[in-house]
Amino acid sequence: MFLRQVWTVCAKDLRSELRTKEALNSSLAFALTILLLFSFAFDPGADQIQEISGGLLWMSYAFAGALILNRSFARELFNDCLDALIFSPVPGAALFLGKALASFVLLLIVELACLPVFGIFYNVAWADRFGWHLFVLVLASWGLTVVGTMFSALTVNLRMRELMLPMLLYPMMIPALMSAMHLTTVLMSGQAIGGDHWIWVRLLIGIDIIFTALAVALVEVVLVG
Amino acid sequence: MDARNFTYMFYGFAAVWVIVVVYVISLVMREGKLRRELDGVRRMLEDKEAKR
Amino acid sequence: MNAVEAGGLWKYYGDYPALRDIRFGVEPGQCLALLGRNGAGKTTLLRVMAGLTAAQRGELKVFGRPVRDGQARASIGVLGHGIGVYEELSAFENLRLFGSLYGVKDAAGTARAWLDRVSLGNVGDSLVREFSRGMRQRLAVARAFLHEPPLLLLDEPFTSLDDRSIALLQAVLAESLKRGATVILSTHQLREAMELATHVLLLDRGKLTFHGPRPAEMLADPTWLYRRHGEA
Amino acid sequence: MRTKVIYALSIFAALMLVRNLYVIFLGLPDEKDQGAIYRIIFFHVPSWFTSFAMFIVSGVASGLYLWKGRQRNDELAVAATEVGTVFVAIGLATGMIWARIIWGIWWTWDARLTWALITWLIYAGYLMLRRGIDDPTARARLSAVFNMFAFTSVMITYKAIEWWRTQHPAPVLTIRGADGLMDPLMERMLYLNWLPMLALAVVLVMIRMRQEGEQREIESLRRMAHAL
Repeated sequence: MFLRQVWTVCAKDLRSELRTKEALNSSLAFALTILLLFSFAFDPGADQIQEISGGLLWMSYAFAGALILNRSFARELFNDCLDALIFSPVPGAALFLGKALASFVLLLIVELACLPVFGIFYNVAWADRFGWHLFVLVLASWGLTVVGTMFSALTVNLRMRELMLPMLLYPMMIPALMSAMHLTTVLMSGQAIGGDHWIWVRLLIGIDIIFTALAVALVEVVLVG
Repeated sequence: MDARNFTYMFYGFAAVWVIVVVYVISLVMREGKLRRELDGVRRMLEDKEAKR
Repeated sequence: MNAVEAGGLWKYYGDYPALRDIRFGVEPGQCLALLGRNGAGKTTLLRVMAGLTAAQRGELKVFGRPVRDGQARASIGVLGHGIGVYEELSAFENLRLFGSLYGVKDAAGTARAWLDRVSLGNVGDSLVREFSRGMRQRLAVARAFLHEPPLLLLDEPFTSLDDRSIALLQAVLAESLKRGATVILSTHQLREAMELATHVLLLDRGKLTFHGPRPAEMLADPTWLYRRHGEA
Repeated sequence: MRTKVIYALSIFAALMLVRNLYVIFLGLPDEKDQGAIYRIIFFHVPSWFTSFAMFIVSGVASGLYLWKGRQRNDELAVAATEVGTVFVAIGLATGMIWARIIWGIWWTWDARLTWALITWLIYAGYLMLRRGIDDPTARARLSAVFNMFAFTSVMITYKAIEWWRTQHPAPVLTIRGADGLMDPLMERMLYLNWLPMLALAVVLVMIRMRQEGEQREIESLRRMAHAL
């Protein structure tokens, strides 16, 4: 029952997003623009590119993510749809997880579209160990979405919500972004994840679990005044 | 060591007090603003009550 | 068991009490009109009853359950200021979505039936974005009523509706009352409300000043209660 | 009552600070490697202790607010956070001035410094979030939720940065070396100077709490005026 409600909310969000493609298009375009701008910030042909590739990729993902996450609750404002969802029998946790899942899928789409583009532009090996790449993407993006969706709900009625969300989100996501950058850099330079690197995987998993639990526990307080 | 060492020590101590004083000033200014607002709202309330 | 039982509700905005010690009970089948001036707390009270916001003190039971209980909310239908339907979804998708959120058994079938009921059957697959105002309002009525809720909460339902939507709303309301549903509505349109209301509740600056069966005098003179309880 | 406590604590803090300054400048000798500048440590370290204390108080107060819903806890949370950020600013400023002499640079991406900067940004976000919300009850509720996330994140970041820096050797220099740099006399002075700084912080928190109460009163009176 709970899972079906989660799925209903998620499917609703995905359907309306795929129909307008507002968040998807803008965040994809934004991410690609940032990747392009990076080529002017340093020599794109240099060998050190692999050493900073993780950082570059995750910075553009983080910027793109803020655009998607902003829309998550903002899209409910028109016609007071958020109220309609809150007074429906769906528990706050199901509503939250459904919306988080939808944003997560959208963010993954953007990330997976950027990865090959980055690989081509900057001549790095992204296709080897693709499974590992996906693993890191999923873990870090979930952390980013779960906190981002929560803050999207927190800031939805604020005046400067578009500005507010990134300012609240980024400092808090530094541990997750740090791990993701490190692991992606390792993968991009052709190494395997093992030994010392596991600590970062464990950190990502820990962050995901802790923040998901915190968000699910507190979302009802946020939604119901 | 040298004189620079000594000067920077005083910079350090000065920094502590400058930050504290700036914060205290901001508190005092906020206090004043709040008092003014409180007076304004009280007066507005009395006006409205008198009109009823 | 009462449909709604409010036991000493207090709702604060900061230090300001928007609701002060509200106690009342609504028996099933009653139609209660919430009256009071702007800012008296009608909308706040309705929002508390709908589970949109929580009172800081006192408890509110809907059919014997706390309002944030899923089953309690499944038995409430709400029609508020906003229409609560999605622009990027079709009328059918909207109704099916809310049908399944409310646990209606055959959500798709119910959605189709209600589309016909509110005469949107032929445009059911168009996006709400393309709808006129009146069509949206009729869709909102369908959204609020499609799970046949035993308790209906309506906030200013007749304000800004066109004639056709008013007629539709009155028809489905009458039908709901006939099958034994409880209706609570806040309104400025006293005349329309008085024809439906069996009971009235008057709020003044967050305090409950009158609750009881609708006085007979109000049919002829809807403002009778206001004058009687010392309000201009 | 509250005013008396504020005065008493301020006087205590002032006397203690004067006494400490006298001892710091005239009682204690220069440190053998660092010279005179090491004296900054007597303000630097206690200001960190103070800000940690403030953030812990703020986290606990926000948790209590979510649990019990008392306005006092919200007042305490915002006051403690704001004073905490002031002391982080002191810690950062003094640390940077010290580093300029000892390390020759203003800033280094050392674990503690990085962590302090992130913490400061997170709590600045908390204060900004509050400014954006008009309804006092919603403000208290939403910022308490944010504070729960902030507190958790600050803890995680602390651990994560440590791992990051041990993996990427950077100028990891701690203020207290393992070679027993710290004279017991000096260590005692550190704690002795923490006392008045903590007293100062408590005074500031109390004043800020009172202002938050006034702010709430204004907002409720304004609503009352609208309702009339």
